Amino acid sequence: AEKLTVFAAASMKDALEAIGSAYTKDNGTEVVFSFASSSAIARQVEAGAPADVYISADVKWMDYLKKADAIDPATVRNVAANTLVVVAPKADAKLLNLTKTALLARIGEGRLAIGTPESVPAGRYGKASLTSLGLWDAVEGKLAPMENVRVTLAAVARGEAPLGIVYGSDAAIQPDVAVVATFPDDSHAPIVYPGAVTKVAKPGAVKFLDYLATPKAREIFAKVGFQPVD
Amino acid sequence: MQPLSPAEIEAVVLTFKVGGLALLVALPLAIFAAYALARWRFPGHAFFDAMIHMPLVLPPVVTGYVLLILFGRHGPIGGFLYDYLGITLAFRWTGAALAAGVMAFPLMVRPIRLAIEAVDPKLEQAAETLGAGRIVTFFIVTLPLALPGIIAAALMGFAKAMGEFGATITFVSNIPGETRTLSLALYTFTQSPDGDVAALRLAITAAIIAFGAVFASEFVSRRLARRLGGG
Amino acid sequence: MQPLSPAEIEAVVLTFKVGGLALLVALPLAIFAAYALARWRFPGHAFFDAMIHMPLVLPPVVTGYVLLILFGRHGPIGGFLYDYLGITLAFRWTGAALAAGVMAFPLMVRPIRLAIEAVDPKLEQAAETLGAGRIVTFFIVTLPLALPGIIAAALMGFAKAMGEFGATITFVSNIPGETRTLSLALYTFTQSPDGDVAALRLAITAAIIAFGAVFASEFVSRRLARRLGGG
Amino acid sequence: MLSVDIEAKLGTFHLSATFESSAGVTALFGRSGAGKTSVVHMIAGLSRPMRGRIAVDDMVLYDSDRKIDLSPRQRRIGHVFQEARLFPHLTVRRNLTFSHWAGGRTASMPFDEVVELLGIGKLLDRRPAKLSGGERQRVAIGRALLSGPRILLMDEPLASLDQARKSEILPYLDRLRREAAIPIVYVSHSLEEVARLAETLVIISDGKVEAVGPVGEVMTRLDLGPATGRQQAGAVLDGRISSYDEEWDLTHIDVEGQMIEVPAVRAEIGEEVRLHLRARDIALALEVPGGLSIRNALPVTVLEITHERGPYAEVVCALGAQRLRARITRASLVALGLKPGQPVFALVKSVAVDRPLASLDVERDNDGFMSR
Amino acid sequence: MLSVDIEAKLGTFHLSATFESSAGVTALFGRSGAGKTSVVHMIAGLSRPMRGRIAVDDMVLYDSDRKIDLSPRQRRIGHVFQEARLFPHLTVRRNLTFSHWAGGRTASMPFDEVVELLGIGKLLDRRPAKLSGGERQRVAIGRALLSGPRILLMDEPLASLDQARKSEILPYLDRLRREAAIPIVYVSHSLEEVARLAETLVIISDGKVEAVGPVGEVMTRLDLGPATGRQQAGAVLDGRISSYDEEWDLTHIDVEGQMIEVPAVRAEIGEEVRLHLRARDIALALEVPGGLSIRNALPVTVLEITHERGPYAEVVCALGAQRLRARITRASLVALGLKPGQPVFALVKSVAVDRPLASLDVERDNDGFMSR
Ligand SMILES: Nc1ncnc2c1ncn2[C@@H]1O[C@H](COP(=O)(O)OP(=O)(O)OP(=O)(O)O)[C@@H](O)[C@H]1O
Ligand SMILES: Nc1ncnc2c1ncn2[C@@H]1O[C@H](COP(=O)(O)OP(=O)(O)OP(=O)(O)O)[C@@H](O)[C@H]1O
Ligand code: MOO
Ligand SMILES: [Mg+2]
Ligand SMILES: [Mg+2]
Repeated sequence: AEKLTVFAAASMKDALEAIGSAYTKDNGTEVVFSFASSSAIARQVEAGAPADVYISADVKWMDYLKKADAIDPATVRNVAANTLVVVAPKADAKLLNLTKTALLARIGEGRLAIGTPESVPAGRYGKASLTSLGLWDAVEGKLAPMENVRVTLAAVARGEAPLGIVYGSDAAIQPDVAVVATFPDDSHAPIVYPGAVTKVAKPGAVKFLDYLATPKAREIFAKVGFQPVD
Repeated sequence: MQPLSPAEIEAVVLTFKVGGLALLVALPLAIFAAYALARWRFPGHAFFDAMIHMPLVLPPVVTGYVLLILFGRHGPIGGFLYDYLGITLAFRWTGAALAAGVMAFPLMVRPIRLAIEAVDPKLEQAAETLGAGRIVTFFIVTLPLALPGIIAAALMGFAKAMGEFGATITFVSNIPGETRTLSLALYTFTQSPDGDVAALRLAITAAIIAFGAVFASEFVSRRLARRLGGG
Repeated sequence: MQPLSPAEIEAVVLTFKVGGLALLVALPLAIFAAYALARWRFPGHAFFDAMIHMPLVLPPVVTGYVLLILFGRHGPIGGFLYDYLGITLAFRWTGAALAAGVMAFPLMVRPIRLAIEAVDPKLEQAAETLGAGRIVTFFIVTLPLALPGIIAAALMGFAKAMGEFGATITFVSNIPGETRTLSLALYTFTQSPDGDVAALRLAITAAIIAFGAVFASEFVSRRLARRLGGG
Repeated sequence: MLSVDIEAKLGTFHLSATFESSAGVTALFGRSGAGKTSVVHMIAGLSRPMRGRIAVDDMVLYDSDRKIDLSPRQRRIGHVFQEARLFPHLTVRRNLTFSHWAGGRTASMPFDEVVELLGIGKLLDRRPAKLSGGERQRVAIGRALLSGPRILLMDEPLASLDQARKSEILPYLDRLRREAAIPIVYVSHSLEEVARLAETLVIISDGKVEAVGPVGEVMTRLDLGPATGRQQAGAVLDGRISSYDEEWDLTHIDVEGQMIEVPAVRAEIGEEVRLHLRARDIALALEVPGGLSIRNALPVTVLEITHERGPYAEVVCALGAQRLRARITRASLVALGLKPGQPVFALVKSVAVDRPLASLDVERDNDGFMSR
Repeated sequence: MLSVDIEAKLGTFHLSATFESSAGVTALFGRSGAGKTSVVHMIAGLSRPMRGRIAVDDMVLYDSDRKIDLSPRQRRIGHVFQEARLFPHLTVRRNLTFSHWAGGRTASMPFDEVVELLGIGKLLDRRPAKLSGGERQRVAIGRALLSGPRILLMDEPLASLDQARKSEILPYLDRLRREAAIPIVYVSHSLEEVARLAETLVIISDGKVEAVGPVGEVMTRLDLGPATGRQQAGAVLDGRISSYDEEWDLTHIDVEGQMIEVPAVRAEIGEEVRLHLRARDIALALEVPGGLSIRNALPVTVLEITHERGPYAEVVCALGAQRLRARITRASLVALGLKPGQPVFALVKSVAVDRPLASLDVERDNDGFMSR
């Protein structure tokens, strides 16, 4: 039967692959995924990649593609949401108060692992939250900006960084870390994952996008730590 | 540890296809470029040399973007290839080969150039005196004597093609069965916290292939060396 | 186009520091490894050779992970270095140099090895006959004659150190002023939709530096060649 | 006819060589570092003079005025390099036949004959690396011979060969010159080789041509002592085969009406031949002595006597229109009371006469490369 | 004393050489590809025999039984390679002094003297690449001489040098041997060089030692024709300086009570010297002839006559206990009616006597390297 190609942010790999197999089982349509950074897949879609669906980890890149007229704006919707949390190595799971002294004490000689604020969405949200909580100036010099959330997570899991800022979904599936604090929802812009059907999409693409909102899909999203969207 | 899954086997096969095509196209070009740099003096010599090093100097992702801009279906070269020859490189395994070839190119030119520079021009002179033209001399004197360098270059090129990731994922994305090489599959696994075992399995697979390649190249090199050493 | 911002200038300076340190440490080791591979036969020869190629074969991010695991403060080597020598590499520019050095290593070993293999062992024999010991012979006969390969290796190593990104960002993060080299800064710009102009500016900066390096190495190589060609 | 008129500057070394040689073998003779190899390279087109002209008969190889500069390939020169330059990756056989399979040329000599001559049959399937010095040189000679050359340049080709091998190769080269009419430029340190082979002798000294002319003439010139080497100086006599004595395996050669007896020569009666007599091999006697194993006693007239420093004197004698050179002690000179104009007998041990090789009747070679 | 007893297999080439030479210069003589360089390399430690033993006096360089195998460095050998092997990246000066600055050795000869001898003063600041063939070889000789060697191995060192240069270097090597008491192993194709220099002659043929012994003895052996080369065969006579004739610049040498007149020799009266006489330079006469420029007529007795194929006969004659070899035509042989036992006169042109060089009184060299 027909085959759908989904270009998605690498951080959604586990959830989307699970949903993809469920979709295939239900509809008989095969779904293949190409995971890379949101920026890479965005530029690829712009360049005419054979993608039917684009799912970004960052609203900015969705806007970019809207402007580039590479997606169908009518189909844009948020497929999932996320929370932003602070994690520490499992061995050091004591909860953390999000105050300057507590944070600095916990970081100590180490560094606060975070996605690179200039380029990685998780980093950008993290910077926003820290700023709105008045913590940014204190920790700016103690950051370890990482290439992506998974590396951030790994650095914390291995104890290289005493603390890290990651999504709740990441924390949920890495057993070697513990969530020690959660940033309030209003400290950062909503963390949402917008999806859309591309301009070159096959007819069945919207159906998959719709499928992401079904209870079955929501269940899978929730299992790996994503928040539902309305 | 589990055996490789069908998807992983597919990635391995694809890696050989991509690496093989990349070598097939890039090696002759690298030999030509190396010869030009080694034996000719022309204006823009150093510029040409520096250009060849660019994929080494720039982050691979940037090279990937440049490829995407040039060879995408709307890009100047990609558009031409598609419109006139019906060839699409972007998002195809052939594009992955292009990315691998471009990234491997600077690694291949140098060893070959060194090997060509080490060929005594007096032997080329002797060949000419004996009636061999420039091109014939190149093929029967220079090239065979530079063979150790060419083998080294092929090995490095193939290794780089196997490991190439940044430019590939940026240029041709990470499509299973089409552009997801071993290296990209490995990267993809590292993106999920529970992918470590699978990542390790693929890393070992990659290492085994690399070992095979090194052994093969050493074997050929030694046979060559024995010949040149007499016997 | 704007001039470079202070942060960008910082990245350029850092790139030279990182590249310089990487070369300083890796080049001698590469020479040693190349000599061992070229002139010695020992058990595990091919294994050693294949191991050297690993950073080329694996995706850079994987190499970065491995470095993080080995050289992190809790890693077997990193822990030792910290506990006994007080040296921290993770998240430091020295760690960036380590990543660059490791990634550049396979690129440097090959040209040097080829150059050493091209040195006529008969000259080494002659040196020995004239009373020079193995080590002295290496330094005054083998090494000077292999210099073109060493220069080529240094150039490739420096270029790779400049361009290295995946292993660096994974191992030592992307800390402005500490580990954010030109390559990482450039990558960072490419990750946001409005960073293109800045990325282009940095790419041009990188290209200019690379040109300078190529010119310098060509200059030295030619002087050497003229010497060897007589005169 | 080879005509060379070149000027060049190699580092601090100035080379300025002008000579013509009418046909056959031209020997370049001179001390180490004199510039012989440089001249040969310029004839071969492997390095370029600053200015000048090089031509073989009508074919101009190089002319700075007319901007002619044929490529080495176009010159079709068989070049035996001073340093062999064998292709290390090819077997000896592939090296020998290189000009055929790589250069598309046809050898004018049979492969087997050349291999046999050079004694390299056992080496054919080996590669050059482990050949002995002399073996390498022989293969290099073979490669040049088998390249179907229009001219043969040989840069000290026999330097590392043993006497026996030399005596086999020299006659072959001579035959080559005669039968295939290939002009040969022959660089050598050995006057003996030169005398046996060459028509024209070019003495090069310090980048300049010190003397040029027919071998016989140049070799008897007394002023060239240092360049030609005292020990080897001599003279060359041209003669004609007169008869062959089968019983003793001797050939009688008529030189200016006098008979010289030499070991049997493979040459036809009536053919012109060349004899080389080293000054040190000639004794002078006031009368024909008897009961002596030296059987060649030529009536000559003393022409010129040089008193050198040291124990020697050089005596140039006329044998008809030709010249002989004898080197005797000053003591003998005085004891015999020799003076210019005096008739004496030149004693030449028949066995001391070099086997004559070079036929002089070049006119029968009429394919355009010789003009004498 | 050098003692070599080795067996080796190089590809399909079998080498099995056993010889001892008592002191001074040992010449290795043989055709191209005979195995000379292979032997030299094994003495130098650059290749390893399958089995055997190599020793210089008490110092064992190699012994397969006792598992001794000194490194080339430990052997302290000055090696002039057949192919120069200069360091291309170093100037001629740095090449020459290499063993000093790189090997920590002290040259036993003054730098300037060696440079002067070899005529390489002008080349000192150049690099080897563009040197002429002979220049390269001279630098290689210089480098070996200046390496303070305990033994000198010279593999065809003079092959591409001109006669004049050869005549300068040969006496120097001889002086070296005598004054510095350095044993020399000398590979050469030229019997002339060998005769002038060597004490012991080792003839190698096809990987085997065909003859070994004092030069004089080996050279007069009639059975060695092909290996030594017909043209060059001869004999060596040992004599003693008897007097010096200042007027004619001649030296008289007493050989077995007979006087031989040779050009002046720089040697003290009473000193033992060596004369080399090539068979082809000796004539035989039934009585002493008069009015002849040949002044050396030695009363000898015919010992042995070989009728060869072709025009020649070889006659070995006894001069006291020593032997002379004359090569005359069969025609002369019969004309003179020579028979074994017959007394005749051997005529030797004084100028045809090689200048004697090698002093035989090695006993005065008493530093442990010679034992005769
Ligand atoms: N490119 C160069 N630069 C400087 N000097 C040079 C160059 N080429 C040759 N010479 C010098 O020119 C001289 C002549 O060299 P050439 O090789 O012609 O000598 P040759 O007569 O062949 O000597 P040989 O008999 O030793 O081979 C030598 O002194 C050599 O060092
Ligand atoms: N490793 C090897 N494999 C095969 N054959 C070899 C090897 N080394 C030497 N030979 C052969 O052994 C023979 C002796 O070589 P060697 O170099 O000792 O000769 P040589 O007497 O020095 O000759 P020349 O006078 O030509 O230099 C040659 O025929 C050579 O080809
Ligand atoms: O350095 Mo890369 O972008 O991980 O191939
Ligand atoms: Mg020369
Ligand atoms: Mg030899």
